[in-house]
Amino acid sequence: MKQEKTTVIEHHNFQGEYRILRLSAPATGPLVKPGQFLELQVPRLAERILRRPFSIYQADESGVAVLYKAVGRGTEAMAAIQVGEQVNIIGPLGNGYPEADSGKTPVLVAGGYGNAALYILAQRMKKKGIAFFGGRSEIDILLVKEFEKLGWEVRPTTDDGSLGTKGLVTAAFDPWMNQRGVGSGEQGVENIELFVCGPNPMLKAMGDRAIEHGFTAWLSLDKNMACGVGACLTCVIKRKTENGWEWARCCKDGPIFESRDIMWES
Amino acid sequence: MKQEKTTVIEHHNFQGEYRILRLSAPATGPLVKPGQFLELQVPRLAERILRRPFSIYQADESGVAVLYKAVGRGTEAMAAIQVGEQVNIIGPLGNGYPEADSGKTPVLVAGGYGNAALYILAQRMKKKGIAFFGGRSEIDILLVKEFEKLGWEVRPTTDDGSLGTKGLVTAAFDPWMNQRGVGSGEQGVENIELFVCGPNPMLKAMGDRAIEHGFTAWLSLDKNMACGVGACLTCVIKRKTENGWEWARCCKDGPIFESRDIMWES
Amino acid sequence: MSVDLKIKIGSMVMKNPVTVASGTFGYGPEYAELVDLNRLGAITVKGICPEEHVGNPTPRTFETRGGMLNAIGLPGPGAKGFIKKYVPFLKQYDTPVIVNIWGKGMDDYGTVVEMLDGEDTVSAYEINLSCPNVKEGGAAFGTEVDSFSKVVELVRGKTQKPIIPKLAPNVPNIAAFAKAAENCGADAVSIMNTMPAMAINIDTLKPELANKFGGLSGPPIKPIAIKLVFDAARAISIPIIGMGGIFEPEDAVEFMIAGATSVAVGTANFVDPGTIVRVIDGIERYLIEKGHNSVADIVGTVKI
Amino acid sequence: MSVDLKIKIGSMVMKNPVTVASGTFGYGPEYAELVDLNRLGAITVKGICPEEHVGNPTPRTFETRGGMLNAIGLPGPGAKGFIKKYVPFLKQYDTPVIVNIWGKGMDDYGTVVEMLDGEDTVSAYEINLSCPNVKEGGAAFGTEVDSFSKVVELVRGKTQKPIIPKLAPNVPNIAAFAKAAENCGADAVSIMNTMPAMAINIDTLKPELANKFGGLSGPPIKPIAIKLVFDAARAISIPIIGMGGIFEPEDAVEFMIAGATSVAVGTANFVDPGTIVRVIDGIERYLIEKGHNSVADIVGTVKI
Ligand SMILES: Cc1cc2nc3c(=O)[nH]c(=O)nc-3n(C[C@H](O)[C@H](O)[C@H](O)COP(=O)(O)OP(=O)(O)OC[C@H]3O[C@@H](n4cnc5c(N)ncnc54)[C@H](O)[C@@H]3O)c2cc1C
Ligand SMILES: Cc1cc2nc3c(=O)[nH]c(=O)nc-3n(C[C@H](O)[C@H](O)[C@H](O)COP(=O)(O)OP(=O)(O)OC[C@H]3O[C@@H](n4cnc5c(N)ncnc54)[C@H](O)[C@@H]3O)c2cc1C
Ligand SMILES: Cc1cc2nc3c(=O)[nH]c(=O)nc-3n(C[C@H](O)[C@H](O)[C@H](O)COP(=O)(O)O)c2cc1C
Ligand SMILES: Cc1cc2nc3c(=O)[nH]c(=O)nc-3n(C[C@H](O)[C@H](O)[C@H](O)COP(=O)(O)O)c2cc1C
Ligand code: FES
Ligand code: FES
Repeated sequence: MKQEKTTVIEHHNFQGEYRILRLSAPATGPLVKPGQFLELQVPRLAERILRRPFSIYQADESGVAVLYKAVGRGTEAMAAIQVGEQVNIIGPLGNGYPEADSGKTPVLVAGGYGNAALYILAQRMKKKGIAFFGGRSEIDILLVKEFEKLGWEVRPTTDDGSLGTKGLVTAAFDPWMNQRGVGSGEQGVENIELFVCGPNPMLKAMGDRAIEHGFTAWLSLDKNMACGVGACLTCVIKRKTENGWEWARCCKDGPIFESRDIMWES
Repeated sequence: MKQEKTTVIEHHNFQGEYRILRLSAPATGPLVKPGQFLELQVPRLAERILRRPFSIYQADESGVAVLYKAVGRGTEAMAAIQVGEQVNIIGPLGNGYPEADSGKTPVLVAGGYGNAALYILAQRMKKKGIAFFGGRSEIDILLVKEFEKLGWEVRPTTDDGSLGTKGLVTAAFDPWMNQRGVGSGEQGVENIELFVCGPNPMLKAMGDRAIEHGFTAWLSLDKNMACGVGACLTCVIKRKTENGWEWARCCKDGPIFESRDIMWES
Repeated sequence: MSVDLKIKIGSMVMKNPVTVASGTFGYGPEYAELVDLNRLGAITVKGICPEEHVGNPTPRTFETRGGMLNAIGLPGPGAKGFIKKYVPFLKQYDTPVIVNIWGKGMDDYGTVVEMLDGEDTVSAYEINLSCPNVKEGGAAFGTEVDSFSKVVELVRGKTQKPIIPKLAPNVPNIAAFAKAAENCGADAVSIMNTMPAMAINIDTLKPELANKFGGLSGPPIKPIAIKLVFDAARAISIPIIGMGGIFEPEDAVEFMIAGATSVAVGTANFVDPGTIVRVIDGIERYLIEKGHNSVADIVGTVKI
Repeated sequence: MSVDLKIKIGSMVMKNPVTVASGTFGYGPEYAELVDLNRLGAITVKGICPEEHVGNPTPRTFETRGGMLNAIGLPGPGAKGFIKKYVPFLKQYDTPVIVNIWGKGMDDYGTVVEMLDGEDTVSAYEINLSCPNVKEGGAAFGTEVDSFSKVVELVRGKTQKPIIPKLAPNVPNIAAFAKAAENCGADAVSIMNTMPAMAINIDTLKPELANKFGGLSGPPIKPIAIKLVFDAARAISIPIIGMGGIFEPEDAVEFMIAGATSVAVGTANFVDPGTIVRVIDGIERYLIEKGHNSVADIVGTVKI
């Protein structure tokens, strides 16, 4: 974890309302594990003071990149960030995804900016598998070619059917999962390992399936944050313990949790 | 008085730390009298909400211009204003200078941005006279050629002697005043009319001389403001009345006051 | 679709729920070139006491992060001066006038009402019991339930017009003051006055205000005001005029959902005189969008 | 030129006047990778009560204009948990530790001190009598002088270490609480806790915080805090730890000129963890620039 004054190297529209921001960050870049995130201080963010958390989309020795969508005040103000200007970040933060189990088939499931968060994971995983990407429309399905270039099979779904299967991500995932069946050895569903990043209902849907069918699902939780480092106790979720539950901080103990550990609140 | 969403036509360095901002403001421009001012809402002024007051440096049917110096948070943030962007103004505000007395010799006395405030007055006055401009250094003496082009005689003074007489503006004004003498008819000092705009000590020095020697001096007072329209009672000064004094609002009852009306506070 | 923006404060009918915060809009004429005074639900004028009052020395205001401090000190023309200088102007408009009143001592509150009550143009009184910027007593009345109640009773005895005590924010139990106001026959309460505050210049070591202290207003205090309105609303059934940092229509709607029947735009007038009309239009738009017919449909609807 | 940044709170020596506001810096380890804990004057940890406490449901914070609301609800490991999980870590540093304590009832305040007092690592207690976010009582203690005094006396009876009651801002008479603290043997007071506040979502009609209310912190409250520190400083002669919206060194200096001997950085940690060190260095620079030798030279020097 570093606090670094970075310089903007690249900043441009990517697709639809998604933008890519690349930062020269030699202190932070080398430390990054897939699934970790940054707390970014938005320059010229009028009337609001807190940092905004973003998954790390790419990282190397020289820096990091995030892929973000303008959804509100902060992310809209980010559009004005210029190449060459300074951006203050804290990162990498959070636990990140664990090493993939080499005996299992890795499966990525993502929605929205979740694709971005999983890209660096996909890059660094030795074994390639299958990726289910959901979105409202074609414009919300990101990076298909990039994942394919890495050797992943991509199965998109869209709410409006403009790309891939029509429906939620489960509309593509469930048939695939059912086809594999339970208890069929290497091919069986208990032998897949899910890496999921997306909106909470998607996380929960995938977590429920994991528990029901006995496979592993690593879920990246998205909770509003204030400090991002574990100090303020804003971003807590209920994590199961032997006798009940305890609060776990998404920013520090997460954002990645295994589906069996999470106690979903209604 | 109008509130107008103006468009920036021109914005550039003028001299030293002084900048010129020209706005397309067809509702406001035609109403302007010399000595009036604007309340300008600084775009992207982080953490501060109030408008900033600026004398109107130029005005015509199509708009207005201000000449300003970066001295703090607001005026520094103004540097980032781009040609083409929107700037919200309220103006023209204040009483402005009265019609000059055609029987008298007009004399302008200014310091700092005061030159700018007097420029539109000089332009519109039929009779031309003499102008005393004071500043710290050569770089602070603005618009000399422009005033000369209008037919005014300009006598600069600088604290460091880099231009004109060395010293305060009084170092040039006093000898000139004394030379005219009292009671010498058309040439006498009681026959001059001063229009002064500058820092308070300069205003007071000129006001004192006006009272002592029996000439008229119109002083443009600079008091911190909040509303600019006379509602909040922030910008008050003591104005003499028959029995004592009353508060007068610089933004509404001023900013121009005759020297005899002002009760200076220590 | 049409919605009814009308509300009532006692016998005073406001064509919409939006007024201005006393002291931020002068006596009416100051903003008349920029704001159509006929659009307002009511005009609330700056504080008036029986006699002319000179107020504080300058500097009287200071800008802080996101807001401002003021210690104007209630200068004003007194009741007679107000009637002479401003009533003829205010008469021209089809908008009720709320006169904010204050006193150096208890008796003044009665005296000023006696002096003003004959004027038809005066539609209601807002009783300032909470100005942090005058030494004479205003502030003390507002933070002790007993003296607070005495003033409200005194004013109640002097007029049939609606009376609206304005509550101080620096108390742990705003509900007690709201309840006391209701019990003493008030027609509504205003919440909130500015928050006692201070700023010091670290070079001169002097307070930034000549009066040393002042009141904080503007966006910084909105979340404090929302809480106070909410607390008071649960204790009383008379209307609340909510204020504190209203800059956008959404702020006004938030106050109403918290329990305010009416709202006042204050510091925002200095920033954008168009705020009042924007807020009125925005409330209407919100009601339409959410399918409501009247202001009452949203007042106090916070789900807890 | 060299200046002495050292200050004392009772028997506790701080190498500089800067600590952190309880609840904004965890228990120490959270920021240890970003901030050199040896630089701090003291580490103030999040509120601890005798037993483990679960705190409030989420959302627990909400961003407002220029600041934030929180209703964390004092979750924590309890006294035993704190000793086990955090004392070994805190021992490594050459920085005194102030433990912020609270209780669901009066007795808890005594109990938690009894449980912690044997630990050398615990240098002082800050007594939270003013948390707006727990139903159990904290807040009530802080707004009535009698119950406030009882708690302070109780704690005083249990320890020789410095005790520092933390005062609530939503009272009209902070000086009375400061004086009561001094009379009951407190070594210092902390001013201020967050300001009770609320925000409501106008689409869902639900409060933005699960707890409904929360406390406002950050830049919006600074002018309020400066006034409270000033008022308290004129009433007492024990030191004050000033806090509320300190983001820049100049803010800290302003608190000290108003009367604070020590200052705490709170919400600013979330925005820029470098704030603490920047504030320490900035205070030193200010003292040098103004030709002072020690912190005491500027404390309470406001010219009024
Ligand atoms: C660990 C983590 C990783 C993230 N990674 C990315 C990423 O890679 N790319 C990306 O585009 N976004 C990402 N986000 C979400 C991003 O942080 C929010 O979009 C951003 O904070 C919104 O800020 P804003 O000021 O634009 O929105 P605001 O004006 O604050 O809010 C706008 C809307 O977004 C909602 N919102 C605000 N914060 C969040 C949040 N954390 N989660 C869900 N909804 C929120 C608000 O409730 C509101 O409805 C991530 C969030 C977390 C917690
Ligand atoms: C009627 C009037 C006309 C003016 N005309 C011009 C003009 O034509 N050109 C120009 O450059 N400036 C003019 N000014 C001054 C201008 O308004 C201030 O420079 C500006 O408000 C400073 O804002 P800031 O945010 O940059 O400074 P701040 O950060 O607010 O303050 C910086 C410093 O300037 C001081 N300051 C702030 N406001 C004023 C003020 N009104 N008068 C004196 N000192 C102040 C502060 O006390 C502080 O020391 C005028 C002021 C008035 C009242
Ligand atoms: C410059 C100024 C002057 C004020 N004068 C008065 C006054 O005369 N009487 C009064 O009751 N309140 C007065 N107030 C308080 C406001 O009416 C209002 O309660 C407060 O400013 C909060 O609203 P706001 O945040 O929208 O400004 C004044 C406020 C300001 C900023
Ligand atoms: C997230 C958060 C948690 C807090 N928790 C505590 C706490 O446990 N005990 C306490 O006495 N104060 C607590 N506070 C109050 C702070 O210690 C401090 O008094 C207040 O935030 C004002 O300072 P600031 O504006 O610098 O944040 C908390 C504040 C915040 C923002
Ligand atoms: S955001 Fe502060 S603990 Fe997670
Ligand atoms: S600035 Fe408000 S009255 Fe002059």
